[in-house]
Amino acid sequence: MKSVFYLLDTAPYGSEKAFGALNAAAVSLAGMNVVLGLYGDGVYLVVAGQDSTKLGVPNLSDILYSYGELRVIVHEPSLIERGLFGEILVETIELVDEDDFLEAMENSDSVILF
Amino acid sequence: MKSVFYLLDTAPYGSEKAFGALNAAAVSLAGMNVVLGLYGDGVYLVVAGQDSTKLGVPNLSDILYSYGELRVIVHEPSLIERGLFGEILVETIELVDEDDFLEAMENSDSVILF
Amino acid sequence: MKTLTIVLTDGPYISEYAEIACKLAEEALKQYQVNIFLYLDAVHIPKKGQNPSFFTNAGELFTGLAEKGAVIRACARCAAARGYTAEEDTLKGSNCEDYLPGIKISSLYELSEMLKKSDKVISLSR
Amino acid sequence: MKTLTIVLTDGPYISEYAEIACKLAEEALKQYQVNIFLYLDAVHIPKKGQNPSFFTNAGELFTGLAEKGAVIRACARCAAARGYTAEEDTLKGSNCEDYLPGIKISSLYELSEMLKKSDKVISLSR
Amino acid sequence: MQEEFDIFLLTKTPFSPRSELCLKLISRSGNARLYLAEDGVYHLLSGVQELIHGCTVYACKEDLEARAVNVREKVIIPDNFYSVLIEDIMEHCKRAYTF
Amino acid sequence: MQEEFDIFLLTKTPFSPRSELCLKLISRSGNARLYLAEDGVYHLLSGVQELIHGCTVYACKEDLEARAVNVREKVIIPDNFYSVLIEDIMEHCKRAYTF
Repeated sequence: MKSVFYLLDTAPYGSEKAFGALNAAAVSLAGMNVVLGLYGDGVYLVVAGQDSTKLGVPNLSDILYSYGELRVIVHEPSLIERGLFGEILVETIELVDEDDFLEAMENSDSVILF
Repeated sequence: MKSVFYLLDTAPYGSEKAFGALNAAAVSLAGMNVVLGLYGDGVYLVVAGQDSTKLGVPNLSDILYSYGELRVIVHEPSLIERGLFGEILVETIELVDEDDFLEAMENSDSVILF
Repeated sequence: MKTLTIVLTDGPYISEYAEIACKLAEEALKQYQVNIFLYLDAVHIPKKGQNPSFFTNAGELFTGLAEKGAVIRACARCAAARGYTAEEDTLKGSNCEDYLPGIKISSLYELSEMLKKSDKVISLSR
Repeated sequence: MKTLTIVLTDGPYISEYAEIACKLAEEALKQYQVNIFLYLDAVHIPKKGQNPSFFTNAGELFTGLAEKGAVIRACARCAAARGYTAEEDTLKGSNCEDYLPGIKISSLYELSEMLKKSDKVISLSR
Repeated sequence: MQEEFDIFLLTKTPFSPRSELCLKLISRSGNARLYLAEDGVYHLLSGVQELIHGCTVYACKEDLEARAVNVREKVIIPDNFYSVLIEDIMEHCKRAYTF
Repeated sequence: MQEEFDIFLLTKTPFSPRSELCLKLISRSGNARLYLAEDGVYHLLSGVQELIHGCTVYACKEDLEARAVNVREKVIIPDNFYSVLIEDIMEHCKRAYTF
């Protein structure tokens, strides 16, 4: 298996899933092609300016930045539906349309869900 | 607190939640007015003829029947959306429209989610 | 004194509800009686020895609530299924050796008793 | 021999995925190498002493799979957060005294190693 | 007698079916207060304020900051969200709902 | 060379967003096989067969019986669902997806 697609469709912070997906994607970078695909509520992860200090949990946008070599693609229709199109987004991500998102899934040897 | 509304919006068998909601509703029958409201995927619970023997888990429609005094209301729009209108349903339940469903929630002292 | 009951169905970390329940209970305990019923996966919350490197220790939060007077009970069926056994003896306010002090395993009927005696109920569930 | 890896993220009983993973693994073990990685709440699956009155014992299913040759590993961070500690010694194929035989706590890097060596991956998650 | 409100604590994202149910109940209540915590604060990005005219909306500061939700208008952000919420639920509340 | 399929294992109800994603991928695949297990069998009540022409559909017998889903047509119900699925995934599969 040479490539893995991590699919995150859960919002950050409300659940450990986003943190779990980021960590799993990060450890897979050594030796595999890794894509983290954000879909549905998962797209909330890319809003810039997250500050989770007072919540006492890891800052997930900082983690995104610290793995700059991780390819993160964001399903643009999900982003638009959620009213995020006008928001400032984390810079290291890639907005893609539905076709490109599905194609990235198809081009990976495996898909892991969060 | 004299009344409690248990809201189940999760499908049976795929999760322990339906079993948990039924048990919680059953123990509450002594001394309180109890309504079990099935909404969204929760409405799958009332399809007649369930046989979970081979799955090795409790038969949830049998549990429904065995608490005949439990008031079970089913959100009809959810049922129709899921293609269940032509199916034979468990007899001890009550189909209600959206207004009646929301009113039953409003008439209870508390709502507990599953 | 008015009574608030909080019903939880999710385990720690995978959802934030254990922490939210704790924040609600902390505030409520200043003036009211607080009951917490742990159902389904929530019976994992009071497990001893939790060591989350990046999150707040949910077990410690709950044993702290019990110290402040919250009545915290876990469903016996859900607990047994998940490997938490109720003993006959109670030690440090708990009847389960895998549980932190002050939190007991009890029958599901306890939920019904808690609800009957409550003025308000908050249910948190994924 | 081809290898199948199954990735789980949910605990037992609240979802059916532990049982489905077991059915898949049972079939696959007849011909293939099977790895199972337990992540997030799935680290609860191998807990000792589970006694579900109405459901199949998930822990026993998994220790049975390990006996038949499945490699089952739990994420160390997720396990520690939930109160399962990895010991230095391995006893009966496990390095955690709360776990059933044959199932070990290991680093998340093990997931990556499992994936690299796999022909196919099945991920089950709520 | 003091005024009594229907209090709604919403912790789900806008696309959750439970959010929809919550908003239906709010629109039927003549006297609702909506408390947004956790993922519920994302409703402020979808313009929930337009949907529920006449309902006072509160949001939890720590949850807004963690999720980088910048609120501009019509939302009360208490210093201690849970303290305000508990007082409202216990003292000024006809019915309390959580979703 | 043997024919290779895209294999989809779907365990979510029709209203799950993951089901929608699964069906999108199936409709793009020229050569898909859909395995319905657990809550996935409810798709047979919503007429999934009409949506995905040309895709072979398998369903798990125990899950159909537990959920009282009576299938009439166009669905293969193997004696041993998981055995057929594993062989398909390991031997006749280009890509395997689970949703």
